[in-house]
Amino acid sequence: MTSVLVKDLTLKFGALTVLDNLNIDIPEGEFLVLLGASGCGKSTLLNCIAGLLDVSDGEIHINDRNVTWEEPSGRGIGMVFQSYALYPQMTVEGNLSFGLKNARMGKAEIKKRVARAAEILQIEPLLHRKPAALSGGQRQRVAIGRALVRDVDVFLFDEPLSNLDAKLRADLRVEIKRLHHNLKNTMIYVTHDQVEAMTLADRIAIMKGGIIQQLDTPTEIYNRPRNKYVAGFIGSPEINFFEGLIEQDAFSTGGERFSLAGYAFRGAATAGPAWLGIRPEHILSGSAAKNLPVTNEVTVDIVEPMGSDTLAWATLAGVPLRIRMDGQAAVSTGDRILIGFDPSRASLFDKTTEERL
Amino acid sequence: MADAITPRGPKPRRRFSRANVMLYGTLIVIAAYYALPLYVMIVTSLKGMPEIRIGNIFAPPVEVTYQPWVKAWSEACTGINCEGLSRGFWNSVQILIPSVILSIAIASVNGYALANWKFKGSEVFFTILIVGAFIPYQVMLYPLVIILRELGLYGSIWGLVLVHTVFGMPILTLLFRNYFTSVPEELFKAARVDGAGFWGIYFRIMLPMSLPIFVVAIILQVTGIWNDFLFGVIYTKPADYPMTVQLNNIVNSVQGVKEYNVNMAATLLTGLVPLIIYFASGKLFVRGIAAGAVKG
Amino acid sequence: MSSSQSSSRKPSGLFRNLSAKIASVPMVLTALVVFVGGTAWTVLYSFTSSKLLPKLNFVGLDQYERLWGTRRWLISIENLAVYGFFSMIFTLVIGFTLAALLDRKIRGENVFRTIFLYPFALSFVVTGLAWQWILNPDLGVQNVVRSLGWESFTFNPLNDPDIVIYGILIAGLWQGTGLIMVIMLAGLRGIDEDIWKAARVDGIGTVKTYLRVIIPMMRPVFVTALVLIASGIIKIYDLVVAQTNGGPGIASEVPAKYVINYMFRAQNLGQGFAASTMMLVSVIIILIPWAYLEFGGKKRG
Amino acid sequence: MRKFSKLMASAALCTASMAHAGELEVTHWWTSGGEAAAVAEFAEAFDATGNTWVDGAIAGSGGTARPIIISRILGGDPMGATQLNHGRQAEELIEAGLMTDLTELAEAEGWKDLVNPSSLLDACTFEGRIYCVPVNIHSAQWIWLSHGAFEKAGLPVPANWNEFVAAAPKLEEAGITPLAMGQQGWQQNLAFGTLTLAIAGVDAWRKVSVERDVDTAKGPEYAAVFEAVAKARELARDSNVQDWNLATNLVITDQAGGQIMGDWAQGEFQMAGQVAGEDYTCLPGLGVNEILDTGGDAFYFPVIDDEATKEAQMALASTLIAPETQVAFNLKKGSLPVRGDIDLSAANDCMQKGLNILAAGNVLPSGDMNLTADTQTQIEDLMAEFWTSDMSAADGQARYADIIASAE
Repeated sequence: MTSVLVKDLTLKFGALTVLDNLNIDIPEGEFLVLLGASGCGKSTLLNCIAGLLDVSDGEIHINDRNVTWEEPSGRGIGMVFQSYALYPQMTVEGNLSFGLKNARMGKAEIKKRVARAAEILQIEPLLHRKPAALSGGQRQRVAIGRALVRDVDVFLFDEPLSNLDAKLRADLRVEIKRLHHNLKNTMIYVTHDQVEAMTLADRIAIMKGGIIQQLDTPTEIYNRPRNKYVAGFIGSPEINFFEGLIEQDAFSTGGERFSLAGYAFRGAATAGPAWLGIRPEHILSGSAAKNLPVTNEVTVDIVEPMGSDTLAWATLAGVPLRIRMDGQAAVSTGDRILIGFDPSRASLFDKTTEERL
Repeated sequence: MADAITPRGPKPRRRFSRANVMLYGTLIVIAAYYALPLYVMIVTSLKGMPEIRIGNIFAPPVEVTYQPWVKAWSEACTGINCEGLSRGFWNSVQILIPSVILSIAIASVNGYALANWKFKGSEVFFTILIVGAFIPYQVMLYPLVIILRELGLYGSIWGLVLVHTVFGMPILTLLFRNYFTSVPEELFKAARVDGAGFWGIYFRIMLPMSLPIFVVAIILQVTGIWNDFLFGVIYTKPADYPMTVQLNNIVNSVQGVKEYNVNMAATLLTGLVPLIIYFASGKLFVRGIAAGAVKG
Repeated sequence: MSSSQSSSRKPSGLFRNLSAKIASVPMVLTALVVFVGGTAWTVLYSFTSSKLLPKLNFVGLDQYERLWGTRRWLISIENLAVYGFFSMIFTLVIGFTLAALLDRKIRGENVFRTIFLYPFALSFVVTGLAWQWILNPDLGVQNVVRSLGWESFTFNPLNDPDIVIYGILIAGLWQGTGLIMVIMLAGLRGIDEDIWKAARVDGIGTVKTYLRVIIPMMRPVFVTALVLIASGIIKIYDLVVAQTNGGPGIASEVPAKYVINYMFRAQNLGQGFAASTMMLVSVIIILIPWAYLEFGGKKRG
Repeated sequence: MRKFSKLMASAALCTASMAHAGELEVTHWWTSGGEAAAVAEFAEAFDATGNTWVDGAIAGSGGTARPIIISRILGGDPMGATQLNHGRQAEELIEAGLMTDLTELAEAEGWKDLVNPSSLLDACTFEGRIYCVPVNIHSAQWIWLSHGAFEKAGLPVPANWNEFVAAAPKLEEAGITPLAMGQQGWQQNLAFGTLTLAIAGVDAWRKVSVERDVDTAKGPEYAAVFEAVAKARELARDSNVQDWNLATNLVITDQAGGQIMGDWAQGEFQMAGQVAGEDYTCLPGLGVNEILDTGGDAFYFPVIDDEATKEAQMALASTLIAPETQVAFNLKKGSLPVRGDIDLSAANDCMQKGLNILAAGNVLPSGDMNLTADTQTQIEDLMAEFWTSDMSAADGQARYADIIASAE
C-alpha cells in the first residue's frame, strides 16, 4: 500500500519554477531522505507534502487519499522543524498535548499517549520543564514527540539536526533510526548532510534545481551514480574525475590509458568524449594494487592523516588524485607508490549529457 | 468512485472567501475611522462659511476657496494683533532646531558613554533618568521655572529649548544606549587597540555607523517638540508662543461667530510639519520606533 | 566623587575614563538636579501653604486633606481611572488586532499602516480640536446623520457630563493605537515562521494560535506597550484642554489640568504641588516596579 | 520671606524687557469685538503722547491670561504695564515689591478726590501706597433683554427677574432659549453673584462675602438664591455656547430672551449697531434690587529698571485716567468711568442708569476685592459643576457654605 504518492508535482513562485514535475512513490514504512545542496527545493517539496505550501500543479496522495487540497492537520502528518518550533510558554507536557486538546480528545487518552511518547523518547523527567530549560537534543526529542502523540501516518523532518553540535547529531541520528525501526512509520527526511542520508535512508532522492537527479538506495547511489552531479555530491572525500576519450574498452586521458575491462556499460558500449570517476577509497596502493587491471606509479604530493584513515594527494594524467589509505599506512610526501583500481568500481559519464554510460 | 473533480494543483480559493471579506472589511472600516478627521478638516478648510452652515461637513466643497488658509496663516487674530499662525510657525521653528540639535547631541553622547564607557555610578544615573521618564512633568514644572529664572532664561526661547532637552533626554538616551550596545564589541575594542580615545571613537566610528538611530531620534524629537503644548504655554511669553499654543488661542478667541473653515485650516497648518516628516520618513519612522521601543 | 588618594597605585576610579565622565555631566546634572531635586522640592513644598510664591510655612497634611475633599479632584481621579482603564484595554486590543490583520501578508499593507499611524504624528491639540468638531452636535456626526433623515438621532458626548470622558477616549484612541500597532507588528514579525507552521500542522486555528501561542510569546512586547500607554495616560493634559477644556462644567477634568490650574490660575502652589505629588504616587504604585523590572533589572538590548 | 522677595526683585531688575525708550508692552485680555475696539482708544491716546503702545493681548478670558501675566512678572521678564482686576490678586506681587509705587503721581494729579467711588482707589492701595490705576467700573448685576425675542413670543419686555421667569415658557414655545449662558465657570459664577444681590440683598451678601459668616450662607436668604439659580439653570438648559460674547450674540440675534452679564456686554451690542432702549433693554440688579458692585479693571506697572520705560509708564498712567481717554474708552467698552467729574451725556440709556445708581451711592466692593483667587476658583468650579449637572439647590448651598468656611 503506497504511503505517500507525489504525482506530476510542480511549484512556481511567479515565473521561477521551484519544483519541476516531480513523481515519487513512497511505500509504507519507508525512510526516504531528500538530499541536496541548499536551494535545491528539498524543503519546499517537504512543505508541499505537509500542505504548508499550495502546489502549482500535480497531486499529493497520503494513504491512497488525495490530500492536495487538505489542510496540514487533515493529512495525518507530523513535522519536526530545524528550529524545533516548540511553544516556548508551555511546558513539555503542554507542547505534547496542545494539538490533542485542540482536537477535543479525552483527557485519559491524551495522558496515555503523552506517557507512551515520553517513554519512547525517554523524556519523562522533562515533562514539567519549559523548552528554554532543555538542551538542543532534548528539544528535538520533544518536537518528535509532538508528532508521535498524534499517531500520524507520515513523519516529516526538515533538517532537524543541523542546529546541534557534531557529537549530539550522531547520538540523535541513531535515535531517529531506532525510532523508525520501532514505529515502522513512513518518514521523509530533508538534509544537506550526506552522512545522515547514507546512514538513515532506505532510499535517497538527490535533488538539484527542483529536479530529482536520482532516487535509489544508498548503495546504488554510492556505487552507480546516475550522473556526474550525483557522483560528485555523494562520497567524502570527493570522487576523482578524469576528462578523456573512450576508445574500444580503454579510456585515454592526459597521456594515460586506463583499461575498461569489466566495466558494466548500461547500454551498448559507446565511444567518444566522457568523464571517468573513481572514488579515492576504490584506489588501492602498494601490494594490493599489483594485479589490478589499471595500475600506475605516482609521486605523493601531500599526506592528510585523519586517524581512522589517511588521505594522500598525488597527480595522475595531469589531474590531482585523491587516494584513501589505511590509517596506519606509512607514506610520506615524495614517495613513489604504485596505485591501481578495478574499472568495474569506476563510473563513466557522457561528456555533454553527464549521464552515466 | 472517482469524485466529480479530482483535487489537483492549487486549492481553489474563492476570491471573496468569507475570511477575506471579513479581513478587508474590518480594515477598510477602521481605516475610514482613522482617515475621517483628516478628510473632514481638509474638506471644511476649503469651503466658505455659508457652505459649511448649510451643507454637511462630509460633503466635498462645491466651490473651493483658499481664503481660509490665507486667513489662518496671516490674518487670524488673537485679540488685537492679527498675524495669524505665521508668527507661531516661526517661533516653533526657532524652538525646534536648537532643541533637536542639543537634545540629540547630549543624548547620543550619554548613550555612547553608557554603552561603552561604564564608570562607577553611570548605571545609577541612567536608572534615575529612566525612572524620571515616567515621573509626570507636572511634578517638575515649578522647580524648572525657578531654575530657568535663576539662569535668566525664563520666558525666552532658550528656556524652552533647555526644557525640551531635559525632558527628551531619558527616552533618547535609552534609544542610543540600546543602539550602541548592539554595535559589535570587537569594533570598539579594535579602535581602543588602535589608540583612539573617547571622542575619537565617538566621531570616527560610532557616529558614522549610527545614521538610522539618528534619523529615528530626529523624527521622535521633531514630532515631540513641534507638538508640545504644555511647556509652550508655561515657559514662553505670548510673543514667543509655539504654533500649537497659538492655534489653541486662535480657535478659542472668538470674534462673533466661530469660523470653522479658518480654524480647520489653522489646525492643518499646525499638523503639516509633523505629517510631512511622517510621510517622508515612512518606513524608517516605523522601523526606528519599533526598534527603539521593542528593544527598550 | 571620592577625593583621589596619592596615585601610587593605579589611578583611582575617578580619573580612569575622565572624558566619559565629563561627557556625562549633563546627564548627571539632569538626573540629580531636575529629576531628583525637582521632585523632592515639589514634594517638600506640598506640605506648605504657599500661595503665589513658594514659602516654607509648613501646614502638614492640610493640602492633602483639602485635595481629597475637593469635588473637582475626585472627578479628575475618576476620569483618569475610566480613561486609563478603557484606553489601556482598547489600545492593546485594537493595536494587536490591526497588527495581526496587517501581518497576514495582505495587499495594501503599507497604505493601511500609513493611515493607522499618521495620527500619532499629530499633536494632541490638533487631535482634540479635530474630534471636538466631529463630535459637535451642530456641525459633526449628529448633524450629518440628521440631515440623512434620522431626525431624532442625538450624539452629543462632549456636552453630556456623564459620557464626555468617552468622547475624549475616542480621540485618545485615534491618536494612540497607531504606535502600539507598530510595536505589535514588529513583535509579530519577530516570531519564527516555523511556529506558525507547527501550529498549522497541529491543526490549531488561526485565532487560537494567536491567543494561546503568539500572545504568550510576545510578553515583552506587551509589557513595553503597557508601559508606553500608561505613561501616556498619566500625562494627559493637552488633549482635554483642546477638546473640552474640562467642560461641560468640570465633568472632564483630569489631574494634570487640576495641577496646572491650581498652581497658576488659583495661585495656590501648595495645592498644585499636593496634586502633582499624588500623580507621582499613582505613577510609583503602577509603573516604576514594572518599568524597573524591564529596563533597570535585567539589562537586555 | 523678605530675603526671598529681595531675590525676586533683583531678578526682575536685571532682565528688564528690552523695549526701547517710549515703547511699552501692555498685556490685557480684552479680545472680543467690543473690548478690542475700546483698547484701541487707549492705544491711540497713548501713542499721541509720543510713546508707542505695544499690544500684548492674551486670549481666553481673565482665567487664562492672569496666570501668564503673573508668571512672567515672577519669572523676571515683566511687561511694561498690565491689566489686572484690582483686589487680592496682585496683593502678593505688591508684597514682593514687584509693582511700581504710583503714590506721587496719584497725589500730584489728585486722584484721591476725582476717583468716585473712593472704594476703587482703596482696592489699589496696599499699606497706604497706591499701586494701580483704576480705569473703569464694571458691574456684573445686569440682565440684557432682547426686544425682538419677546416681540416674536408676543410678550412685553419684562421689568424684573420674576416677570422674566414667568415669561420663559412662552419664549420656549416660540423656540427661543429663555436665558443665554456661556459654559464657563466665571460666567456662571457672575450670574450666581447677581442673583444673590438681587434676591438675598446687600446685608446678607456682605455678611457672607466680606465677613464670611457661614450661618448666613446656610440661611434662608441663600436658600432662595440657590432656588433661583436652579431655575436659571433650567432656563439656560439648551444654550451650549462656550464664550460669553457668543451668548450675547444669541441675544443680539433674538435667538435668546436674555443674558445675565456685566456691563461690558454693551460693547457687543454697540458693535452690532443696536440701540439701548430700542433693540435691547438693560435691567440693573435684575430690576429687583438696583445695587451695582464696583469691580472693574485697573492697570499695574511692574518695576522695570529703565528710566525711559519708567517715564513711559507714568505717561500711560496719567493718560489712562485723563478725562478724554476715560470718556472715549468707557463709551466703547460700555463700562462706567472712574472719574466723577466728567459728564457722559453721549452715554446711552443703560450707562445713564449705571451713572445714576453710582451717583446715588448704592454700590459695594466686588467679590474680587475680598475673596482670594483660590476661593474664587473653588466657587467657580462649584458653579461650573452646578450648572451642568442636576445637583439640587440644597446640595449646592451646602457646598458653597463649606467653601466660605474654608476661605481665608
